[in-house]
Amino acid sequence: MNFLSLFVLVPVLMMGGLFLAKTLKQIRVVAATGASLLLALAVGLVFAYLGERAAGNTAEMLFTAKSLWYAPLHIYYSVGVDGISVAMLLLSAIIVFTGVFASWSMGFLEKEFFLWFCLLSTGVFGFFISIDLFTMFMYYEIALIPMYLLIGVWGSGRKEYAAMKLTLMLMAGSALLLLGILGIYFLSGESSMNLLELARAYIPAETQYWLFPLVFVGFGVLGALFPFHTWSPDGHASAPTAVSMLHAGVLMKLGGYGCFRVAIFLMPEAANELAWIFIILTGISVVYGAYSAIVQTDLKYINAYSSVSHCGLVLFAILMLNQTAMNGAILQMLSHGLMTALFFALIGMIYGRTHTRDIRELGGLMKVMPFLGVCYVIAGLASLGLPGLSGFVAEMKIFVGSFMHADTFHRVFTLVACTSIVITAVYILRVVGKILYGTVADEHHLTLSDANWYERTSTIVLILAIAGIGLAPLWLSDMIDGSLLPIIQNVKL
Amino acid sequence: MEGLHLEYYLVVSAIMFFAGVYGFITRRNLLAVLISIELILNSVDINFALFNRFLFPGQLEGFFFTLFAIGVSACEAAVAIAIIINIYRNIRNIQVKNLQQLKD
Amino acid sequence: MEYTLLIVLLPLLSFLFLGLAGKGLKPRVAGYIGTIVLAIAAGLSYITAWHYFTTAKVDGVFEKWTPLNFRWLNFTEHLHIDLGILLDPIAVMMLVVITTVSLMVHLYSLGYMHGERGFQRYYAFLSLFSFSMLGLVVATNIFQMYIFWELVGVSSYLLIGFYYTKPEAVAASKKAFIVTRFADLGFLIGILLLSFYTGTFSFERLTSGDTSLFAGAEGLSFMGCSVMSWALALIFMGGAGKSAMFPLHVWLPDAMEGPTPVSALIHAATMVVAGVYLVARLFPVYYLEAPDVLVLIAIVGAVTSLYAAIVACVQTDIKRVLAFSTISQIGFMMVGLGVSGLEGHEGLGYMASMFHLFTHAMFKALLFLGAGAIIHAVHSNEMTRMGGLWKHLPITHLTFLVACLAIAGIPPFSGFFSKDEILAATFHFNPVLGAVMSFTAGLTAFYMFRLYYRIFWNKATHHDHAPHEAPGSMTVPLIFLAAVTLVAGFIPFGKFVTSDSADYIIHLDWVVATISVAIAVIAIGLATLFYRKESSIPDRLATTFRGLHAAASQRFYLDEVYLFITKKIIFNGISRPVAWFDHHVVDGTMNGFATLSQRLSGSIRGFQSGQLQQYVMVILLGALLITVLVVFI
Amino acid sequence: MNISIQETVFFALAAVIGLFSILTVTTKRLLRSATYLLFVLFATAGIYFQLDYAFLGAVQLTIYAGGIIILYVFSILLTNQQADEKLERLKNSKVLAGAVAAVAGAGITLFLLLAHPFGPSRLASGEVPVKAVGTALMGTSKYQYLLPFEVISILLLACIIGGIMIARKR
Repeated sequence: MNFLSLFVLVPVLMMGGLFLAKTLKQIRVVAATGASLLLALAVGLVFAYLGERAAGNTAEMLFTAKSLWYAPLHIYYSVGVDGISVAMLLLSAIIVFTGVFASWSMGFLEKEFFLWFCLLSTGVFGFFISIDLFTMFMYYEIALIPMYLLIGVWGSGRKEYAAMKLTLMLMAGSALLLLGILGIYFLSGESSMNLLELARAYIPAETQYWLFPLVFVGFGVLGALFPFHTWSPDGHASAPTAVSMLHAGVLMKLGGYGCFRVAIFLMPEAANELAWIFIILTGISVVYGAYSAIVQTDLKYINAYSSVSHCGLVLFAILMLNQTAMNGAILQMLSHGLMTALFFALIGMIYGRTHTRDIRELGGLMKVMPFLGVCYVIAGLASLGLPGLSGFVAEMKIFVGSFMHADTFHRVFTLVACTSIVITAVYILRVVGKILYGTVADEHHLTLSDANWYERTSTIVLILAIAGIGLAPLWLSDMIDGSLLPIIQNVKL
Repeated sequence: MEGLHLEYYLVVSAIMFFAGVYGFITRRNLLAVLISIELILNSVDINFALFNRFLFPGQLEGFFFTLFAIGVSACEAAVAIAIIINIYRNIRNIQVKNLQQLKD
Repeated sequence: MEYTLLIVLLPLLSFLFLGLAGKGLKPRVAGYIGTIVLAIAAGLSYITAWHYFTTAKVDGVFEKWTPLNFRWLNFTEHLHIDLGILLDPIAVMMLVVITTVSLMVHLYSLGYMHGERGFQRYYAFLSLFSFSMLGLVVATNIFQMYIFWELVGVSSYLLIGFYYTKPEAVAASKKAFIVTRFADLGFLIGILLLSFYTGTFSFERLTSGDTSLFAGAEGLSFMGCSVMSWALALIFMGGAGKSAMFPLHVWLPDAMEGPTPVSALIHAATMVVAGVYLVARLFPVYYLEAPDVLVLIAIVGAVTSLYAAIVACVQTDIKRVLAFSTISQIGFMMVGLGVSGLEGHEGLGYMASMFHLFTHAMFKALLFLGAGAIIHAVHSNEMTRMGGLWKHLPITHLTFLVACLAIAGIPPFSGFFSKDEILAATFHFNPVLGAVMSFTAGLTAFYMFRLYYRIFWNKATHHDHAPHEAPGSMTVPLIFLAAVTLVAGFIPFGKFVTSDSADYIIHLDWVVATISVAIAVIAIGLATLFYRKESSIPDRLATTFRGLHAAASQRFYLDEVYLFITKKIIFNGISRPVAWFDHHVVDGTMNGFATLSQRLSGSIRGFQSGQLQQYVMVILLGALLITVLVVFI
Repeated sequence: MNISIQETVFFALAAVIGLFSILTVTTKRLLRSATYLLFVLFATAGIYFQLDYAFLGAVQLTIYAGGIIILYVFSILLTNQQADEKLERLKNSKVLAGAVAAVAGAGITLFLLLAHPFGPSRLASGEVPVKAVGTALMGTSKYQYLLPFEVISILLLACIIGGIMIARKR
């Protein structure tokens, strides 16, 4: 029994526990215990990983284990982690943890909600620990399906439409992905689904040229690649708080991680040749998302478009194919995951009190709920890249790394992407100014209460994580750097 | 009798058959459709008798087949008309396009 | 020298403590904590300065000390952000200036902000600002500077928006942040360019005069200017944003919505000179790699300075007058840098600029704090609500007068010495520019005395209850700063801060000095004539030059231009179409796909109509087709 | 050209069948349609007689022409308020499609029929005796049809019961 499998096992056990749970209290206890266990596991994993590396273990993946589960296609359940997956696991654990607290008082069907929520977590964790292409894909699908129900049942607004749209677009993406994966499997000549073995195999360049776009777009849909991002604003806006958090915080990262782990790692030649197309698309994403966010009036839409912009930056940096930018991309995934989760948590809390997300109907909330207000400002500052918070570190790594690209085209696009920092400031400050400052817009809001203990727990954990990355980024960036080397070497063939 | 070949008769029955087919496809009244079916059946009956008479004059298979087919068509007509009348009683209409309840 | 770390860290700790635990503290206690921490930091800065400037020079120059430098973030093996402390003459000077002014402001705020809601928050923000500003000036590399640059921007944002229930304050804070953020974009791109070609962020390496560092950018040009010029011009853009250079100055007058002590600290003495400091920091690079940018800096400085001086003459809000005066004075500093050379006597402009930075910080802080005392007394910012205050506020009056004389350039007040040297350097560089700057100096004297007279003399306004002098916590800083302003001019500045760190012997250029003093005196005379007593001359002048007056009081419509750009172009011109595009085209396409497949399935569904006749038809056709295929093929 | 009486009769029957078949399916009035069908059935009986299948002809006349058509006429009268009500006009495209399908089908079938060599096909002469028909119906050995006869009778019974069940008033 591999210690990584616990990440999948714990959510499954949680589901069992939830199934048995009778009262709301029991449900909460199970959920909170499981989530804390996951967080503890993730933190433990970070230390174990760093310990192994410090002890001189230079294997590409640590803590590996595998067992065959479908022989005809050589599909293994094989797990293993490197610095990047460790970072992503930590992120997921934090967000699952805070997500549980953010959905503490769901109001109805708590048991079912947490059941689906756990299934979603299973998929997410499974995805990050897998190094088998097919198993990875399977977990990816496991993560997608619960989303439909979570949004469709517990969502708000046009939830059916949003859930349908999200599921269909992501499914379309995964159809492309499946094609790509099968293509890789059959055309690599290596009868293996193992990522590491596939990376060593040589896929002919002509084959790569058509496989790469399939895989990249397939994952890119989830990473909000322009023009396949439209599921994200509607989906995020309609989803319940914890689902928005998990979705924007972790699930969208699956896209970035997949692009990086599968598309770039396995098909370096195509990545080198075709990157420019996607750089244009992601460059557009970055600026376009930011501009779109300026005129939105729904808090969640603003945040969703800002996610488009920030996630665009992730893919943008990955495509620069150099170590600094890729490192920045991974950091940006972490950073964006944390701060967007914080945003959605806060929006959910504000919405839960005021019953509106329209910024025209909100105002002066700082006075009414100072704790939430301050947290919102912090989240906003993180989002616009204030030094000392995680966004800055990631963005600077991306910009500096991308700008070091030898090609002028790439550098010019980097400058274009840079302009997003100004636009980001505009829409963040617009929202902060409108909803937090000024006079209270609606006198009913005057009597609203500030955050309670579970809301405080989730926001404080997220803020600590954001500030942690922002203040001491070196250990994290070094941990990631070590694991980037094989990919970089592959790309520089 | 010299001049009357099998083909002469077959042409007649073919015309009858396809007239029936045309009626079946284009008619919208159930009874009219049923009448078209009678045409089709009738043309087939003729063919049975023809082949028996021209090609195997010593035997009676075609003859009996025709006989039985007439019986069967009588049954068919009886049941079909019963159904049609029942439908008419329910919806006061026997246009095909109005009979959609079974579909949805 | 490790204790210099404390100068930076203490305010940070104070910020964290007040920010997290402030709510539980009594306001007074929070104020004391902030003030005491700052006092310690100031003490440490004085010790540092003493220590630094008394240590013997090596080869006739001050050494650069780097007591601390650790790696914070890696980019590549060679390129990494370090956080550390770099001490050289300007950094040490800035430490002194910042901690002094900040201490004064902390002290002053104890009285001024007394009883305000959010007192603890106010002190937390002040500490945050002090931390960021101190971190900025001791930065060892340009990226550290950028980091603290942003932090300074945020603290400024938070402090301007301190009265967050006031819509004007919120708008002003937003404007300040966004405008400077836009400038910072230039700064960032400049950094990217600079580091791309030189492979380093470190100030020490960049300013070492080693031209081989810039070999990579040799011969590269873009739109007629060399790449290095572009990089440095963009970096200057960052500086221009923070230092409110034309046309990026629009945020500063609005920033006066913040509490007055904040204006004194951030928007007069410290943060707004960050741009000047940045250029001074990179001065050798500018001088050696992009002299054309230096000319640009000089021109921008001159234009700003003249523009702001003109606008200041017609403003009626006393804080706005001071804000424009600040813009104008920073323009002077920029001009000083722009016209300077690097070595020996050529470096007059640099030295003068730094000197002016120093003296200006003191007297402008004094002016703002004085203005604060006045506002405190009459509860208004408008000149029309003042007049004849000299007998109610004697201490404020005297200290304010000292500051006015200093900024007008009357000897022996400190402003005279520093400004005079800038003028001298400018005349030396280009007489036309010198003339413009002299004229501006005259305007400065005029509008300052207009301000002075309209506050303290002119027609007394009736007040419900007689204005009274501010409490001790407010007057002590005023007196202290006035004292500094009186004596600062005699500091042998050339011994400490020069462009090449070697000694510079100041000798007054008597011609320039005489002319400028004469201009100042004339200007003051005019102001006396116009405003000493109530007089109709200003009104008549205003009607005569109606267009000019209206334009100037509307700040030459620059705000309207900005509003047009942001509202009409960015918001309505770009964002709305983009959002529309997203909603209708991109989303529409996706929905179109959905509708299309729905239609398609609808039409396929049509085949399964349940209509027997249709089935028969299809069966027949199929049978025919098969027959044809079997028979004829 | 010498046209025998047989041929004359055949052509007359063929003309009646062809004409009235088409009229049956094209006429607008349902009652007329049934009447034309009756003519076609009569002509068919004529063909049986010509083939010397007199018994078959008789059956055709009694069951079809006599029984089924009456049934049709009754049901038409029952279901139509006005018996001569015109049938609803169809869309031309559907009519055209049906016509094309029918004509194409007829064309192909006729082509195949005429191209196919049926070998020596002479109309055998001599009446089929009713006695032979009767024995064949009543026997159980080879070429005898008692079993189908019984099946048909049961079918008829089932139909009678079914018809009553379905059509009776509830």
